[in-house]
Amino acid sequence: MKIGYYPGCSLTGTAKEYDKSVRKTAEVLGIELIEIDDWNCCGATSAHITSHRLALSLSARNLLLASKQGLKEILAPCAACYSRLSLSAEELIKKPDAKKEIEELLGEEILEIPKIINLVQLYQRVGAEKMIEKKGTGNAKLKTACYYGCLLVRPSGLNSFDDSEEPQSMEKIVTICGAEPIDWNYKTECCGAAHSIARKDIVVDLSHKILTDAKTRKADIVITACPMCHTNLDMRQKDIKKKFDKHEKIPVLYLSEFVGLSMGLTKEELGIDLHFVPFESKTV
Amino acid sequence: MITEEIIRNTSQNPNICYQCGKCSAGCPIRNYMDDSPNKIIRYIQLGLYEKALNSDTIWLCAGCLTCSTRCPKEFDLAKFMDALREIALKEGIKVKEKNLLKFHKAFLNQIKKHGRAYELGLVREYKLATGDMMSDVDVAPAMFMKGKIGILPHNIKDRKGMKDIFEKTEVKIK
Amino acid sequence: MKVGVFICHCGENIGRTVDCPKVAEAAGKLPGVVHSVDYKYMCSDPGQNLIKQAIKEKELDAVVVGSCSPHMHEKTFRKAVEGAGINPFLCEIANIREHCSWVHENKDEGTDKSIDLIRYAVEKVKRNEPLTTIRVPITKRAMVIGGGISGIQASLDIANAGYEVVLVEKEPSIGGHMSQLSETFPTLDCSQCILTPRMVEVYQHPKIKLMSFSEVEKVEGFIGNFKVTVRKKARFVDDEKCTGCGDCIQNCPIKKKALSEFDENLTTRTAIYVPFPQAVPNIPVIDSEICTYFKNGKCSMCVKVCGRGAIDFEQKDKLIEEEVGAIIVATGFKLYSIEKKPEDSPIKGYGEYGYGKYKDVIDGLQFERIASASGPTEGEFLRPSDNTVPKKIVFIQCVGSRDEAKGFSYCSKICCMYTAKHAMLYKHKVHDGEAYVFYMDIRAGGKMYEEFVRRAIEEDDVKYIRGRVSKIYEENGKYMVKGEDTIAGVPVTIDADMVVLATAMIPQPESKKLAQTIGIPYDSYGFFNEVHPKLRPVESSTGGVFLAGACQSPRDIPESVSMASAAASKALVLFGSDFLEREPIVAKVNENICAGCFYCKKVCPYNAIEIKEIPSKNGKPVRVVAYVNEGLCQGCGTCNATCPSKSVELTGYTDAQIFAEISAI
Amino acid sequence: MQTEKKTVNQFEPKVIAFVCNWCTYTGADLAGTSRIKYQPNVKLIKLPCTGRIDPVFIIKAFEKGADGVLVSGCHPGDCHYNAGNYHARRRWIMFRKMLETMGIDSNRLHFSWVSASEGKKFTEVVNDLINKVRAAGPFKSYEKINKEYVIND
Ligand SMILES: Cc1cc2nc3c(=O)[nH]c(=O)nc-3n(C[C@H](O)[C@H](O)[C@H](O)COP(=O)(O)OP(=O)(O)OC[C@H]3O[C@@H](n4cnc5c(N)ncnc54)[C@H](O)[C@@H]3O)c2cc1C
Ligand SMILES: Cc1cc2nc3c(=O)[nH]c(=O)nc-3n(C[C@H](O)[C@H](O)[C@H](O)COP(=O)(O)OP(=O)(O)OC[C@H]3O[C@@H](n4cnc5c(N)ncnc54)[C@H](O)[C@@H]3O)c2cc1C
Ligand code: SF4
Ligand code: SF4
Ligand code: SF4
Ligand code: SF4
Ligand code: SF4
Ligand code: SF4
Ligand code: SF4
Ligand code: SF4
Repeated sequence: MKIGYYPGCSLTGTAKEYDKSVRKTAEVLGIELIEIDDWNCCGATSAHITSHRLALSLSARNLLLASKQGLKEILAPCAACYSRLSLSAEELIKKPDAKKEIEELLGEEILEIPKIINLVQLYQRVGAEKMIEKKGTGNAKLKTACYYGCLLVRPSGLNSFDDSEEPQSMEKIVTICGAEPIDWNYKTECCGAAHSIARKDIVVDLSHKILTDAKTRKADIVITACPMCHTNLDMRQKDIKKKFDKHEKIPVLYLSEFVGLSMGLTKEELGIDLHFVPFESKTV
Repeated sequence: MITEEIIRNTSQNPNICYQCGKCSAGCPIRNYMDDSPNKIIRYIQLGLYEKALNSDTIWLCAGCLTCSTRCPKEFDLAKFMDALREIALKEGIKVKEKNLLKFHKAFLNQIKKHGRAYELGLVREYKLATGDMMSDVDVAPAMFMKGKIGILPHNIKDRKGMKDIFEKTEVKIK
Repeated sequence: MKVGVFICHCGENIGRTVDCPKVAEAAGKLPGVVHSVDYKYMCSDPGQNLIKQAIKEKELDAVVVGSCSPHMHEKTFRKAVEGAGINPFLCEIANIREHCSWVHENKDEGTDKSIDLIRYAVEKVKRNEPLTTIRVPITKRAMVIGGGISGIQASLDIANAGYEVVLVEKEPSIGGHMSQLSETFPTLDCSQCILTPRMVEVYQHPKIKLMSFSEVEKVEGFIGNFKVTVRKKARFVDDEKCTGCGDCIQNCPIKKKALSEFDENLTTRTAIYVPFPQAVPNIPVIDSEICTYFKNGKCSMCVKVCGRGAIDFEQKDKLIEEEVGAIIVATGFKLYSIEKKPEDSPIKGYGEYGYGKYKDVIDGLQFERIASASGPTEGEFLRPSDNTVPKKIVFIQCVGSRDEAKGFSYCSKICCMYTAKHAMLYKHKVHDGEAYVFYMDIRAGGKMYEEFVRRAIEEDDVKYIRGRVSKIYEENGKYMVKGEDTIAGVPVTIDADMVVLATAMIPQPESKKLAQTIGIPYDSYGFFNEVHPKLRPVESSTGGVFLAGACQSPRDIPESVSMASAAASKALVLFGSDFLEREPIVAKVNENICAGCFYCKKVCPYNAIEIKEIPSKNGKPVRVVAYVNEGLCQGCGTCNATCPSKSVELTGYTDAQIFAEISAI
Repeated sequence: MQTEKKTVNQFEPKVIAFVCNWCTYTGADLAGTSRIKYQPNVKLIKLPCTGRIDPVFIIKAFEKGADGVLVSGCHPGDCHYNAGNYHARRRWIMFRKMLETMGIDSNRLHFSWVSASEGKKFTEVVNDLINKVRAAGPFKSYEKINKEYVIND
């Protein structure tokens, strides 16, 4: 199986390990990821909050490149990229006028707008059985808090792959990996992603609440599928500790790392050693 | 005038909002805002544009879509906030959350130059702009050591195309 | 055909701007007109006598009166000509007052136009056919569908007026939602106490035939003459033999396999059961899904203990036909269960409130059961999860109502009131308890309603917070209710012990199917539509079918009862005469040329067109043609305009008549 | 709005109005009881419902010398017969196109909703149509229609 790949900026920098583990697990699952040639940043939050047309054009350029490469489906592991690209794709499909305008700007027609999927959808697609089949050592009985963050399952109309209030798709995947998902309250609460640098105080507060709920419900680990969430929840734990004395560390893993571990890949192969809060797996 | 522009840009009619407050109730950033998000819509309904555009709320909104997902009237408040920010920039309104805007500008400048985010450039530019030299001094070296921040930017090939896009679409801040 | 024309001056009303003698003179020259006069007041007795006399003396076949609008005096003149021996439908009115003298100032113009109008009428009347008023006999017996308070009220009203009623209820007992309620606003009287006597009265009434556990399967016929097929579902208990002693229920070993529908899933019930102790009829039903006998032929405990030998595992559904003249539909409502989204609906579900996930997040009817003296907690406020007294309750209004994203756009109308009632009942019993209500608006428009809500706020200290709740989640054994006080402009989070959701009132799930069976229109939600919301609020557009209660839209008890009485009185009006008289303006099919395409059937708003088989000559297979049921046809003429071969015509407005009018230009 | 003063020999159009009994006919009655004046060039033909109005009637009216035709009934949703006017509407949409292909100026044919309480509106609709038709001049092409579309009486 071949599928287009849009790593996005984070996966080439702050979230290298995410990129590494996505590629590794895909390889084991027999999926060939074809990176979009010369892709550009989707503009993340900064573009759409200042200029709608800028945001739309940045995404559209990527969609154009992908369609020229003949890619019908694109994997965007970053939830923010996924959200931007799919919202833009939707707008281009629904508003022919906007599409025309953007095409004029880009100087080319987008012949076929590819479908954007996220990592959860990819793993769902490959199928549970296959995963178990490939499974090496499991993350047996690890109590896991699956964190979706805000953009993976919203808005509800667009990302119909899961319920936007009570999503369960990640839970299903980690269950197959042998872990025990917990029921908790903050799985779709926002961590403040975009404000990480300019309003660190907000991000620290929000991330603290999220991690505290996970801890109270006895989670051993938090799983996420978004590099921004990961940065806030992993790297910011130091700041959280500074502000909230009682905070206890909790490791935060990418979904791909977790799946990789249960396939028997090593921490190094998956880049887990790059995290700020170390993860000592009970079973690996 | 402004209402019309908003309606045009967002395909949304602010009059459908019946001020139930569900958006504000679920907003993760609510506690840091001067005005509740539903109040921003109310200002627009009443034609109090100044109040809406000058509020720090529109800048603090993190675009998390919680409000849009839960609104009983299917009002896409997140998108509405986008439109208000864009108008505020065009109108040259003084932004209360200066650092947030500076961050976004710095971020976009990297993309304009390189086509992709360039962390070191971003940090450098943001710090120069804000004068806030101390923030994140502790994590930056660690990031660097882990190889998460590169020294060199990731340049895309078609950098001219990128510049083009920005020139044609970027909102010029007054 | 000899036509007589009579021009009225209406005193000065017509005469001022129309030269009446001149019109009469001109009319006299029209082809077919043998007599033409003008007179000051045609509707007066001497005026009418003028017409009658002329008919006799000049042997007129048809009459045209040039006068006021037919809406004013058509009936008068038809009666007059009938008195003189002409068929009343051979009289036409030319409206030379409302449509001429009153609206045109120039006398010449008015006169000319009047002559034109007379000419049209003359041309039309020459093609009129004698018609006879349709008379349909009436079966003076009513069926009421649905045995909630609305159906009960309607049945009792009709039965007390001396007519027979068949009351069809799909559940094992009548009583509907009212039987589940604790106390009722705005007077706080006990629901069961006021309802039970009426249920018993229904049961004992000699004129009421109660068919519980039954459903309407088919409706044929028309106003005054319905034939209804009712499916009497198998109870597996012989209602003739059973005395309602309850021994079977006591001894049934299957106790926990089914949740009690009546207690809104808060308790369980046995396999053989009555929904609640005061059930009417007090005859149990066996739930064959969980009964051991139906599973493996074992048990039969109930058979052993029943002294009357009433248990009958072999019982089958029975189809029973009933002939009635009027039908009252009173099938009530359901509460929108926000737990899971209804399939085949665009509803998105309400995951953020945790209903179905958290045991102490309940809906209004569950709260009624908890508050009810005969409920699972005997009226003590205990929360379902651990049977402790909740010290802080949050009530949330408008859940699924006024919410087009996750529910319905309409307001459910009664939840503001029952929420105030709930908060009040709670505060009356749990004195140190706190009650919070999240609301958007308070809609309390009934008699003593606003006062009731104010009492909850002012005297019972119920805290009302204006704003919708965004999310409910559990933390440290509390339900955290996150809302916004939009008046103060501050966020509020309340750590509640229990949350009660005022969920929307929606139509019964099968309402659309029933509506199609009976032939009544319904709105996009599935509520039944009245003909006119203001002036004919309890009539459906199908003659003889009346509506009452919450099946039309969300309604409280006072409103349901008034409308039930109104519906009953409509049925009684019908029963007041032996025959139904109708203008004979109905469609007629020319079977010889009808091609059987049934375009007409598709467009008829009253389902008046049926398929008729006629044997064709020379033994070829039967032919199908359209057939108009005169009882149902209301004479709109849509079929006439639609029929490609002009095989169906509307009497009184045939193509020939209208073409004649047009040709008179 | 009242009749403009007419010059001698000015062309006076004939307008036929097909109206339903319950709404527009009664609306016209109300114009009468309210004494709202309008031009006399219109003649009403009463039908039970706009659903009864066959497009053939309209062609027939033009053929027989009408210069303009008004079709008017209850507002959608107010139809005395629930849905009769809904069917009428659907038919008219088709019919309008047909008329245009037959070369009838759409200014000569007007569809409108006039309820029983809209006496004033009735007069406005009528005056408006009469003025338009007067401006358009006499309708001459009926002979052509007569030849091309034979309609049986
Ligand atoms: C939580 C709550 C609290 C309330 N509190 C109050 C209050 O305090 N005061 C007040 O005035 N009102 C109150 N109400 C409103 C009240 O319940 C309704 O007004 C009333 O029940 C309506 O009566 P009904 O007979 O029209 O419908 P229902 O009570 O719903 O009865 C309909 C009956 O028809 C039967 N049925 C349905 N479909 C069929 C079918 N196809 N064939 C045969 N039978 C059928 C049903 O089984 C049922 O028995 C409350 C409602 C709720 C939800
Ligand atoms: C401003 C306004 C706008 C409204 N708009 C709407 C609307 O849009 N839709 C709607 O549904 N409702 C509307 N209503 C309400 C509507 O007017 C009433 O519901 C309706 O008129 C009530 O009818 P009734 O016959 O009960 O009372 P009334 O209309 O008051 O009639 C009572 C009659 O009894 C006569 N009468 C009084 N005392 C005696 C006596 N002692 N002996 C003999 N005769 C007596 C009076 O002269 C009168 O003719 C409106 C009301 C108002 C004030
Ligand atoms: S949730 Fe929607 S309707 Fe309610 S206040 Fe917010 S935007 Fe308005
Ligand atoms: S999108 Fe903005 S306003 Fe809406 S909930 Fe998120 S942060 Fe609040
Ligand atoms: S018949 Fe009509 S027009 Fe003649 S007098 Fe009577 S009310 Fe007047
Ligand atoms: S034991 Fe027999 S008589 Fe008694 S309630 Fe049961 S079925 Fe009826
Ligand atoms: S046979 Fe069925 S209903 Fe009767 S006692 Fe046994 S389980 Fe209960
Ligand atoms: S009655 Fe009150 S609670 Fe119920 S939907 Fe209407 S406003 Fe909301
Ligand atoms: S539309 Fe005419 S031809 Fe067709 S079935 Fe009806 S009456 Fe017969
Ligand atoms: S006249 Fe109207 S109601 Fe009667 S059969 Fe024809 S379409 Fe139906």
